[in-house]
Amino acid sequence: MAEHLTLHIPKPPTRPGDAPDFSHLQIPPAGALPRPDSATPARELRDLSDGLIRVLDGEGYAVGAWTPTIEPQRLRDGLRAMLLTRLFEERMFRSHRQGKTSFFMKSTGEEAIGAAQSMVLSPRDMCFPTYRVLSWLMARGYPLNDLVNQIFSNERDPLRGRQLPILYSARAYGFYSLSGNLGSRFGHAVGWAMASAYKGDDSLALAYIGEGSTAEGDFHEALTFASVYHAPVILCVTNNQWAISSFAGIAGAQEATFAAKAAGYGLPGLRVDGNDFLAVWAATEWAVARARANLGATLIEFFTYRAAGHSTSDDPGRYRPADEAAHWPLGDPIVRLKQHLIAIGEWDEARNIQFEAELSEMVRSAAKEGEAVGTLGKSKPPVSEMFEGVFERPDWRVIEQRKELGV
Amino acid sequence: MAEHLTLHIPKPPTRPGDAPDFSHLQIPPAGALPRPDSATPARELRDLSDGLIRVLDGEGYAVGAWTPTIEPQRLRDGLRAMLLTRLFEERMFRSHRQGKTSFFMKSTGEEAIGAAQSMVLSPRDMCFPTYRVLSWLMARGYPLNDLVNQIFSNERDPLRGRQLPILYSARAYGFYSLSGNLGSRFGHAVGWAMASAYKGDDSLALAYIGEGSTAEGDFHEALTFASVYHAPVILCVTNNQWAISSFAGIAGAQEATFAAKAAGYGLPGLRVDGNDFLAVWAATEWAVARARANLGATLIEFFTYRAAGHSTSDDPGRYRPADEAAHWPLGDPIVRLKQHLIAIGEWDEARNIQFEAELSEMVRSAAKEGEAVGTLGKSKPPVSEMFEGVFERPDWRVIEQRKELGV
Amino acid sequence: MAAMSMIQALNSALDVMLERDPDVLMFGEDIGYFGGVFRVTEGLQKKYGLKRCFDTPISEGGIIATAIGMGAYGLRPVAEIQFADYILPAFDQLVSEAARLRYRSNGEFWAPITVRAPYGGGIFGGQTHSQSPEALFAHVTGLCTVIPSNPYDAKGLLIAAVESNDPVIFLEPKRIYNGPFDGHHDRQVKTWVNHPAAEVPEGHYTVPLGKAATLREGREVTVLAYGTMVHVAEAAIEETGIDAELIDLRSIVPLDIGAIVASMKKTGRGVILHEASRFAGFGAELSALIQERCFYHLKAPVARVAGWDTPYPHAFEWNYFPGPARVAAALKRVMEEN
Amino acid sequence: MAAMSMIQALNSALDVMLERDPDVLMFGEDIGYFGGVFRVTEGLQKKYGLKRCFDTPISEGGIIATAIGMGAYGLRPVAEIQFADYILPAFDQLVSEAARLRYRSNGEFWAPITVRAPYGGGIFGGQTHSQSPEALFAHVTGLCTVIPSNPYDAKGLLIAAVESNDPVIFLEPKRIYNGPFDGHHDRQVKTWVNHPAAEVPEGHYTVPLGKAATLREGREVTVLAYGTMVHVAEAAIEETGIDAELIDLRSIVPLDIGAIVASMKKTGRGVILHEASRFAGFGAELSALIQERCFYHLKAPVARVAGWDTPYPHAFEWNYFPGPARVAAALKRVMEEN
Ligand SMILES: Cc1ncc(C[n+]2csc(CCOP(=O)(O)OP(=O)(O)O)c2C)c(N)n1
Ligand SMILES: Cc1ncc(C[n+]2csc(CCOP(=O)(O)OP(=O)(O)O)c2C)c(N)n1
Ligand SMILES: [Mg+2]
Ligand SMILES: [Mg+2]
Repeated sequence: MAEHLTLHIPKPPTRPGDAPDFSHLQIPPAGALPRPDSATPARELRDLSDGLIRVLDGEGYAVGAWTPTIEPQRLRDGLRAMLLTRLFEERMFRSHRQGKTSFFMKSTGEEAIGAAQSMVLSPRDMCFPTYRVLSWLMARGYPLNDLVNQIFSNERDPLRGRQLPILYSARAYGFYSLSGNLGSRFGHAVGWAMASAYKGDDSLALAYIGEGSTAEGDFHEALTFASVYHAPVILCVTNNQWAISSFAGIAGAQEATFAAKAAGYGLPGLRVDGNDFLAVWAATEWAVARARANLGATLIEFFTYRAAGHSTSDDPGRYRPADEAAHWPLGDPIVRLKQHLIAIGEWDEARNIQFEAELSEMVRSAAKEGEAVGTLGKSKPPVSEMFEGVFERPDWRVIEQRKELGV
Repeated sequence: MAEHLTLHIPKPPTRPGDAPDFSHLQIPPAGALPRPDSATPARELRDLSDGLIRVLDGEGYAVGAWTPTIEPQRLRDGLRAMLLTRLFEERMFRSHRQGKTSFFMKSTGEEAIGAAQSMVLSPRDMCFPTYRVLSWLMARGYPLNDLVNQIFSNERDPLRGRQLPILYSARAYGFYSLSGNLGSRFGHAVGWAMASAYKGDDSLALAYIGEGSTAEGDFHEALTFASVYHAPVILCVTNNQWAISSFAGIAGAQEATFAAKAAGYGLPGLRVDGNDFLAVWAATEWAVARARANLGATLIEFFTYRAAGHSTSDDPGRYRPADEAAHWPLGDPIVRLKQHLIAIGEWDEARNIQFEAELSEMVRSAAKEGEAVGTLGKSKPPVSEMFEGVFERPDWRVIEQRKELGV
Repeated sequence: MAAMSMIQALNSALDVMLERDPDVLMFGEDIGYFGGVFRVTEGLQKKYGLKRCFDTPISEGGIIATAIGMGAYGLRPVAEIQFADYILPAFDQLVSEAARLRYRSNGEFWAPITVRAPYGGGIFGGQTHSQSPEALFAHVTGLCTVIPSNPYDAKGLLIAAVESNDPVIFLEPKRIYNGPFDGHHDRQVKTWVNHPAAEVPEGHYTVPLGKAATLREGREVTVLAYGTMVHVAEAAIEETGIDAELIDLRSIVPLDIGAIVASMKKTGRGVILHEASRFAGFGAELSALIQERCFYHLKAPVARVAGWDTPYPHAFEWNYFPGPARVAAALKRVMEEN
Repeated sequence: MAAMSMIQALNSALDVMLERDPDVLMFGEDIGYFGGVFRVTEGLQKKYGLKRCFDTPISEGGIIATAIGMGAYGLRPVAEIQFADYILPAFDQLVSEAARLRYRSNGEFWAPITVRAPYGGGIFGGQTHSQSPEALFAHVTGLCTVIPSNPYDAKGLLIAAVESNDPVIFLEPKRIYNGPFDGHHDRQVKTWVNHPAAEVPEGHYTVPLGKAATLREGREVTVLAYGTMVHVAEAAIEETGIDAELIDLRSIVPLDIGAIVASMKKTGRGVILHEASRFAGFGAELSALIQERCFYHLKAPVARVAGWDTPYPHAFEWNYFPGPARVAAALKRVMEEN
């Protein structure tokens, strides 16, 4: 028995001024974990929650039981989606610095997740995104112009100026309406999946939540409903180590993995190298097969790293070593997929350079086009849009107020 | 892959008209589980979440590693608290039928939990109860009169008529204020425990939640905070198989045990025969030792059965076999402790009969005294009490309104 | 046409909608096999099968989140919250999600959900089984809030709510589930039998959201009420003999502003009633609207009769509840002024 | 005495309380090492140690539940919610627990907690970083709600809130964190430097909860405002040249009814301002109270100027925000009537 009680407050291993240190992480080699059949009962799968599903080894070769079968062209499409995401975000981040938009967020280092999952899921499935899965849309060819116009809140903004930049909605691309509040759409995915099962449909749902946001009650409620009704949903935690300035330990990462939370609901919990396009792909395929076989939900933790700041309002150098990102042991997902394509003889540096140039040009021209329409404050949808869509049909209050404002 | 998706809705094995059937339960024999040291890391304890800690065997003997050391007099005190609870509740339930109170709830079959834990915990610890742990108060000698007066909402009601019957508050007895809303005080226990640790105090907190209520977001939030800050708190799920008319499967019991939820937070999860006074005692001692050693929280699932209806408003015969309670395989906690005391030669039927008579008389006289003060509507605290305690000092609104009502 | 209690009328509305529309389904705590603690869904699981009417975990936030997801998919879920007091764990889902989904997605997604909850006091339910939280919802742009006062309206409004493409909070005054209640708690309990509004058609019909009902025409004073307070108002009007116009708002969002203004302009005096505590309650909005729109017609200050600004107190239910004596006193006071 | 911004003043209040009272501690998302996304707690963890000012999981319900438990134990926790928009997941904790604990336990337990949250619009934060939910709290019996408009008040009110034995919702208008803002968004941004209310004592002092401040005496019309709208009111009054009395309510619960009534009886005209959407907003209660208590003194209908009844729209912030033009128009309208 201790002398007296003490309060434990978790602390990250390093802070600004310290040398980056990831030695506390246990990173098993690629290919180490077995791949049980996707119909295996959850209680026999607990080891997958503590390990790490990895496919790509240090040389870019795919190894082990989780190696998926993917056409080389699909791999190149994945690389394209990731690269396009990276380039687009860099451009828009600069646009923010230039006052062209009010806000922006990057997903640097996490592009493999949305890209691979978007490709594995079918067009009829619905993704319930966070603000850090732009690569989902990129993989499905969402028009760059629409993104830019939304980000600039200009006259052509598909969300008519009503929503903060990057809080997209794109139903036709299987991308549910985003919002600023964290966690509260995780359960919508479960409801969607239950609706699909109710109708005897074949549409699955897939939802994302940040590791920080798993602390919200919504997370537990969604898992509970998913578990009780065997909802055909894939529930993904993107553990990028940080929640603004709070390290993952503040969300409980020093006590258990996020994948380990699945066991309490009788669900499989996969822990996956989120910077490994092939591992993301393979784990997603596994969960899709399980869901389509009416075996219910899977929780997947993607172990990754938020390489950039939280948002345009953030300077990560204030709370973590300045060069921490460069030391992340799981590397850059784009570099790793490219290396794999080269290793299997389906890509080379020259093609990559050309590729990058093409994509950069696409981004540049979309940005230019958006700028021509107008940037923040220079152009916006008609003010009357403010009063639309509160209800299906406007009630007297918005009608009167619209009149009062003269729009 | 299935033809098409289907929605799974859990169903209990039996309904009214069926023969009771508990054959799906796996009840291991008493004494089967090892008792790891209370300082064991949580990840080595996962087996305890799927097993069942049981001490009393079918003959009333204490067996196995979890056998606690308890003075016979303490055992008799425990028996007394449980029996007093049973008798008191039966009396008050009848009082409700007679219109003497607006509402009542019984804890029949679950008396061992509150009684044993109340005795193991120290007077400086704080319990955050549900409405089904009256035995906690009984074990600590809370005056029966105060209970009766609260239940009758009469002039001497310690809560001054402000609260529904049985939603007691008894700070001096380590019993936090109850309320009708489920789950929302689970996190208060964590806050209390953190405060104690913050102050270097030695007061622990213990909280209860019904298995049905574990589905609330509050449950997850409390576990998260308890895990992250190593709060010295004992978090107890009383799994009595029912939540009003909903069987435990609606809360996820067909997918995992409630104790198994602990692993996702890196906490030990003990699963305990809640009808076994000695097992409850032993598990609680274990968790207390762990908390006092600054090793943080423990989740305990008490596996028990709600033998009576949910409340005076409920008729369980409408949704479960009428005689299901009689078939509960873990027996009656009072009978089992009595059998144990007799088995170890510390009790006999004759003393038990006298004991019961004494306690019945205590209950009868407390009820009579309360009736003399007044039953529901026949007597109540001054109406001015309605306006007291909204804030520390009344503001103009309640002052004016009190005047308007003329009280 | 059959005489139905409010419970039967609500059950009938759900029955009609389950029958008509395969996309309608319902869920909530204890509403499946058991039929709900107030028995509003009795028999529906048996009739339509497990997946059309089922039990949920005790998780109001989860219930509403699930409903929103289903609604976005294209179903018309009807969620029951066992008591309106327990809707608060789902408050964020209702406000930040259900109410905002259509607007923020520019109409790509919306939440055609109906959230039913027994509501209000008068049943000795104490603090957490008696509250009236309508004002909290009224302030939230994007939510409709409906409160019926009789079986006919209950059925018609509930069908309209289920058919609405906007999220509707449907509050069912539990004290009048089985009979009208005028606040005379010491008199014999009434049933709906023989009440004109208990004549309820078996089939489909709607009472539109946003249309108030003038239950009694009058020239001297306008009384605005909803839910149980409609019956209290009737009693108080009768007892005072004042020639009052009684308007049952039926839904507070959308609000029938036209009916309110027309009546107030006619009478020049107003009394607003609700069970919820007074401060920042929905009566404040009604009072403000009247004052803004009928100022030059007002002969006396518009009065509010409401619950006191305290939590709902178990033993003092009848001191707290704004019964006919308090309403009558307000009516007289308003008539005496000027 | 030093010139402080609102952020510095709030930081100073917390510093003073951490220094004076070992039972004061604070926690919230990103408030520890980082000092909060608005930097209100900057330096406090370093100065007082990890356990006095620390980060929490992203779980507003958990934060408030933890605070209540600590408060019941005997501490005085100060919880930060990162944006007032995100207080809703904790709404049940605030309403069903914090607000009711003292009452229901007959004073055995209470929740002396302070819940700070940056609040309101004007920073292009879009729908979920701009809302003003004060009306939702005002309706809840048992909660105090405070909204400062300047650094001096912010510090004094925050200390009073922390010292209060009742739960206090402390809403910090984020648009005026770094300087007063009168709604002229197209003019140069001001800082607090040289503003008289930025003269803030270093040490301990309180501004009592429930006491309004008359910022400008006037005879023609009373303007009631709080938070950012106080500055908008000042601009509009100056621009119209109307001899208005400007009252900064500072806390809406407790409400300084005396100051409101006295002023309204003097001027007979009133304009009520808030950023929150109008319908069932707190302005409704103010309007109703005035009408009830000053009816015979009123020369014109009391006007409300508020956010429109829509969600907060990102691109239309300046069309939505009730800026000086709309306030001036209301002032003129109210002056013209009768
Ligand atoms: C309900 C809610 N609480 C707080 C916030 C403020 N906030 C925005 S992002 C963020 C951190 C989220 O971290 P995480 O979930 O790990 O996602 P990540 O940003 O790392 O992708 C916080 C606290 C919010 N948006 N919503
Ligand atoms: C927040 C909330 N939701 C719903 C209810 C209604 N309700 C009261 S008791 C109960 C069942 C609780 O079941 P469980 O948690 O298993 O506890 P038990 O009654 O079995 O002890 C329900 C749904 C409530 N009181 N509070
Ligand atoms: Mg993160
Ligand atoms: Mg139970």
